[in-house]
Amino acid sequence: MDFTYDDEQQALREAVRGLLASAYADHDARRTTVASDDGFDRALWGRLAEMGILGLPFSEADGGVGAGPVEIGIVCQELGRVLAPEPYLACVVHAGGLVAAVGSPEQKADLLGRLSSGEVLLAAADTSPGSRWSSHADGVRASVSGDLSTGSGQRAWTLDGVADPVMGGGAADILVVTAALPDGHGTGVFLVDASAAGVTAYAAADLTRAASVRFDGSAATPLGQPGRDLSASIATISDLTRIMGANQSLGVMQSQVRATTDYLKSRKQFGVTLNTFQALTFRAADMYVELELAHSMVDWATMMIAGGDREAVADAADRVGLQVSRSGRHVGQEAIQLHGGIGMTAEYAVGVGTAHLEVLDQWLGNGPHHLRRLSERVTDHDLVEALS
Amino acid sequence: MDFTYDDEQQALREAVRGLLASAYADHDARRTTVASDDGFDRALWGRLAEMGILGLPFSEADGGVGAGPVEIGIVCQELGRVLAPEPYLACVVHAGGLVAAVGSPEQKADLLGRLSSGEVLLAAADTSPGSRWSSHADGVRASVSGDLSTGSGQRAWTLDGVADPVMGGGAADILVVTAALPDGHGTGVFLVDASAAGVTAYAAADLTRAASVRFDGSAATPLGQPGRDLSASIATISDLTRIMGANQSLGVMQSQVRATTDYLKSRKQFGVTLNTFQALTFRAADMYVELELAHSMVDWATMMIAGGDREAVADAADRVGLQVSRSGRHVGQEAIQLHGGIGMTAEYAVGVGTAHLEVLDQWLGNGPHHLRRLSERVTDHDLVEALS
Amino acid sequence: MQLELSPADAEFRNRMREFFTTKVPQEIRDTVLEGRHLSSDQIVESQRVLNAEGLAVPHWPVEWGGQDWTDLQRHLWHEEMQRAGVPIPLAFNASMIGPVIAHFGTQEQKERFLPATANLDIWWSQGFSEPDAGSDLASLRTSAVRDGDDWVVNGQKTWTTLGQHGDWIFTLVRTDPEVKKQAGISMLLIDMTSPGVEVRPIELIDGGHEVNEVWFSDVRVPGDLLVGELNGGWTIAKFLLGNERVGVAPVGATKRALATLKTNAAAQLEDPLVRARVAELENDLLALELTALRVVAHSSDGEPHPASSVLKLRGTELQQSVSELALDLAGPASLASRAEDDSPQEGWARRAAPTYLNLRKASIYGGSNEIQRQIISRTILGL
Amino acid sequence: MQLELSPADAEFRNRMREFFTTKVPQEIRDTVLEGRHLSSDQIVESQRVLNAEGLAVPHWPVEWGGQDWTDLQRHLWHEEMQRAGVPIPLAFNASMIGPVIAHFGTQEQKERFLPATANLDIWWSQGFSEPDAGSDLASLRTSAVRDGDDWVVNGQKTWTTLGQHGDWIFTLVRTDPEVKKQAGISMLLIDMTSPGVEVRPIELIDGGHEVNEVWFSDVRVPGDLLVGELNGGWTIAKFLLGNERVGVAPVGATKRALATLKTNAAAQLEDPLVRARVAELENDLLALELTALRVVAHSSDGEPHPASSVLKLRGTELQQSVSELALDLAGPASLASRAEDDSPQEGWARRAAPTYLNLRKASIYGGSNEIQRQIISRTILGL
Repeated sequence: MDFTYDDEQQALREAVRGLLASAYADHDARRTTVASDDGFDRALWGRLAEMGILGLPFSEADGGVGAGPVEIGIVCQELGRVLAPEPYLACVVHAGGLVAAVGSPEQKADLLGRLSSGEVLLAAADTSPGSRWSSHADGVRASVSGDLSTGSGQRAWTLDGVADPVMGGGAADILVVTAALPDGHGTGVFLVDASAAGVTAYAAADLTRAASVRFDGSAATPLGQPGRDLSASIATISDLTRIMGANQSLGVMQSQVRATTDYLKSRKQFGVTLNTFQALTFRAADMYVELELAHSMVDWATMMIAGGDREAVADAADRVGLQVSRSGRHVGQEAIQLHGGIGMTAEYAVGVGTAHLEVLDQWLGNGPHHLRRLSERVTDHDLVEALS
Repeated sequence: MDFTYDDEQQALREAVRGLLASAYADHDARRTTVASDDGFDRALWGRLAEMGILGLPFSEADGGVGAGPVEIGIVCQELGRVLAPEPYLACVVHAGGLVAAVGSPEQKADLLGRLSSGEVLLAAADTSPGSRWSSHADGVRASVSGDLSTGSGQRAWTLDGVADPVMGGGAADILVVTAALPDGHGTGVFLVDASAAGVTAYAAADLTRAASVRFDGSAATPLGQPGRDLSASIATISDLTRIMGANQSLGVMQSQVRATTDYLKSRKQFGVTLNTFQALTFRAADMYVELELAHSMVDWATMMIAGGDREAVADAADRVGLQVSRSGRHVGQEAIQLHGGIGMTAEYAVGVGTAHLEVLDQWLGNGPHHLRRLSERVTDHDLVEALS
Repeated sequence: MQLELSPADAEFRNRMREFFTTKVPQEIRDTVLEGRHLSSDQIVESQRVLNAEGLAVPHWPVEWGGQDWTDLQRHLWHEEMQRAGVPIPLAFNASMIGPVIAHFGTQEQKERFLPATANLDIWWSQGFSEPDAGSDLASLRTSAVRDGDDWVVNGQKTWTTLGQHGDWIFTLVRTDPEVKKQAGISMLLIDMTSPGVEVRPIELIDGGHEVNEVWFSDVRVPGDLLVGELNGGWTIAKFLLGNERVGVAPVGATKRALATLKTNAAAQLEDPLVRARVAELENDLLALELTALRVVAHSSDGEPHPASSVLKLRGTELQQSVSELALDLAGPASLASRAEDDSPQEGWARRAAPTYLNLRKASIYGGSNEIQRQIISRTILGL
Repeated sequence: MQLELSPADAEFRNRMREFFTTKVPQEIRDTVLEGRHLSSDQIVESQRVLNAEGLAVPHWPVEWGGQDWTDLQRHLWHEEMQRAGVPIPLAFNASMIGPVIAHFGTQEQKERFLPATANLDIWWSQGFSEPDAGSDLASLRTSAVRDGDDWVVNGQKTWTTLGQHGDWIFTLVRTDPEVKKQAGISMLLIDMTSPGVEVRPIELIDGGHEVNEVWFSDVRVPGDLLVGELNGGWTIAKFLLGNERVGVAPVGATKRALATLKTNAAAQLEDPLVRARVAELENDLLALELTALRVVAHSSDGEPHPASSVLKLRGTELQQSVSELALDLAGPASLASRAEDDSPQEGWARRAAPTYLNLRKASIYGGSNEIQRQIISRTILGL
């Protein structure tokens, strides 16, 4: 058992941190970037590709680097620390993860290689208005010319319906769409060229970008074997994305605790610095406690991925999701409150971080959602075991 | 609309406070009393009878004073302030309330007069091991010689089963027992002479007294018309008792906030009084906020009784029950914490008050219980109206 | 003790309810009830409707449009407005500078400003806080120096809410830098069209523009725009902050928001955990409302009552909690917060995140919750 | 990073689990697991079983019975004990005075006391707190004055846990009243059978007798019972308080208590609100346990890690929360807390209220949670 990074992981963290520090030296740089059309920095994206960061999760055979979850988690934490708006989670972890999980060897080699090199951007369209973190598509329906039960022949697939929110959907070249298969055969995953769908981009509260995507007989290519129910794989990739999102939230919280501590030390009121006021320093202590608890759970859930058991990963996703949701809300709210008015402003990172935490949370599964799932399982075990 | 006491109510409060101040001048006096066999002060009980306090809830025709809920609430608050162990809630409000609600005119005149004069003590036996605040008896069963459906003739009733906890049961002369009627006819209420049952007295965590009562073919007299389902009345009297218990809890909390404030002003650590530490004074402020919110809800629920509508009273009981449960736990816990070690000791009132708050809560309906009932009703209304 | 309103008060409440729900334009009320953004024109229009009926500034002296109501009547007026979705009369006018001018102003100032203030012909802004003087207001540095009959003002104010619409601004300025800091402050009224006044927007984390910085560079202010005593500004500030007992906590609006949320929650209300959160909040709001009623009902009583700090502290916490519940109910739909109006996501869900973020201010502005706790522990508990 | 235990550590854990569940008497373990009261004889018996196997004081120096384990092994040892319901070796002996004597004591003191301390042949009590020196320990007033080779001790200690069973007491006493308060303190070991030592029980709100006042009236203490330097007691106190990194938070015992509670809850577990409280607590406990593991896993790393204050603060909060849940599940049955054993109410339900009340101490004794927050904000955050 070991909760420390090895030398290579340390080096990765330093490298990513260095790159991001040059791109987002301060919050103004982030403000400039999110005000741009794309909402993220394509040059930085290119440098991430060059460093191999975009290919981290994918096998070398598919043009990736073949790194493990700990490495991906490190990247997400660093992105969170500077509130980087790059669609790493959406494009690489989530959409790329779907391709890697269910794509045919040819599809994987084609798409993941181009994704890793920064040549194409993907986005996962798995949520429709009114749906809530479900691996069963209901807002987008797939249709096929010809009979699904006859195995042979070239069949043409089309999609109809609306996916929204599609994180990173505005910039995506190819959409990875979950859709209900005909005749109740479950949920399939399809590739749709962005030009074949009606994409309307918008910004979320943290100014990262999402999109509303309308499919209207849009031509689609099944990912993997056509017509199979892929909801189990869809759920697992959502769980992995949840865990990586928790890594990103951890990075945000680390920055918020540091910024708040620094502020209390430097800001003067009534002729003294704020750290003179015990009611405030005690609250900073409680923020730190939440941060450390979240940190422990994030490390644990990230390591649980390596075990590879789907149920265990789902459990880990719920547990870290609940923890990060609770801790994130606590830390995010207190960070603003302890900063006072300045924490409310868009020019200050701390309040925007609070927005970012909520966007990650509501996108990937919020506290009540995870609590509900965990509640259903409390009678399945005697104790929750930290170590197997 | 008026939240103030009139002159008579003020006078009542002063009189009760004065009497209790002489009986329980300090916490040592309470300790001595609860260490006695009865666990309460029979002399004080006699003086309460003389002042008309025991007869407050009952009509003059029945030998009582015919006062309203506000007056009874005042008495309960004052009892709470000094943690008085006298079984006023159990004997007068609850057991007496049952007699007043369902007894025949003759039974009422007989029992309530003697109760008001302090001549007999009653106790309500409405809870069995495993039951939770239900007006439907399940642990005690009533049997009758002869057929229940034939209306005429003298029939002999007996009870079997266990009631526990029976608050004030050890000292009671007559037990007012809820029992399941034969053949699923609902729940009736019976009078049982304490000598006809197996009564084992014990102390609760706050050292007030309860009992376990075993009925083994015990002779019983139906209260009111024999064989009728009285569960609606039983529920209403429980609701009234809940509201009066909330008054008593309010008194406890008032004392705890005052004691804590005084302690922070006088106790020195690190060469200064504790009120120098902002983290502590802010927590005292939060205790005060809880106290005032509870106060408002207690006054409101007490006034709601006068309206007389059963459903409205049940709703008020749940609302004040939830509030007092939450506030009581907060105030009780913080009172100990802000006192430090001394708050843990039996010789200090503040920790015993915390025990008393929990006993009242678990006896009369705890927070989760009331929350569950309120949750079931959230879709029954648009807004909760404070004023009708 | 009794719960029923007197027949007169019940009749009063009905009259308010009737007026608010029939005479204030439906579109304005819907905007409020649905949590959408009010335009400044809507705020002005609504206040003028109220003022025409004598309902904009009932707590002012009668000769300046006040109504000599009891505190309970003011409370009912205030609650019914919120319940009906009527915008509360602009606080800077109705609750702040109006009462100050009525109390401290010269007869000339009263005649010049009060009618226009009540009718929102003048939109007032507040110039109190500065970058280094927030909770510690007395450290303010904006200076006013005598030059003949005029004052020359230099400095910077911040957190000026809705200052972009402001015609005039009431400011606290330092008129004597030599004395103890509270003793050298005065109140000046400044025409915001004066040369040297500049208003710069501050963007907030919800993307909205509701606060501003206001810069003063050699702004000349005629001497007759000093309110009250020279160097008596601190007294006015305390009067102003202690003035409010009614309407401190946004009870009615929060109740309304929670009721709306229940409707929006739809099938999610079948979840026992959601129901429990709603039930808990409804109870908390009831306790808060009753506490507000106790405050107004007690006001003739000599006994100390839970002061406005309790209402402010708890009221903002609950307002924030309702917004958290809304956000959790909105879920993924809340991500579409800056989507256009043709978004397929429901409006309430799209507004959930910005509202949640915006309401973080509730426990900061206008006396942070830390300040409220300090008032409670010092003033009420004597700690 | 990896989650699996190394084969050696996994084997170690199995060995501990095997020993604890087979060699420590079942009745003692059941008493712990069911939350009943342990007798002093049971505490002694259990520790002797452990000591015979070398498992009572593994963190002591090897020559005095220690095991030279890694922090992780100590953690596993500690968790497995709690999980199996094995009483943790008496803290006053194993964690407090033992390490102090091993570190600061003379060879003579070591030989005289350490074996008997490990085997609980001597039951140690702690004499630190005084009525006016709790969190502010340095203000202690109990005095020791030289008289020939002896010290004469006068004063009062309080909150002496289990002092009624004590054979010896280790005390902090003032040996120089003239200097800065921390500088005049020494540690003395005192035989509690000495003339002039009086132990008086303090009754707690749960009705139990677990703490005491200890009075010293002209108690003569031989000079060779001074530990460490004269006036060096504060150094020892800091050593003692900073000594513990493992086992600060009662994770294993709280997890076990929650698991037992699920069994006791029976049909109440069908209530979604109960399930949610359990799920929330299980998650909180997992996060705490993982944090404890991070602390032990990090100890070879130079990086600052969340110190024991986080574990203590959160651990006691969770311990208290579990007891609140137990009380709410017990409901009316909890009223029978002082009923005799033939009560028809279930044992766990009868113990719920006393346990809830007793555990209020967890956030007070041994460095209150306020002290822990202060350590975090000062030491870790630099505030």
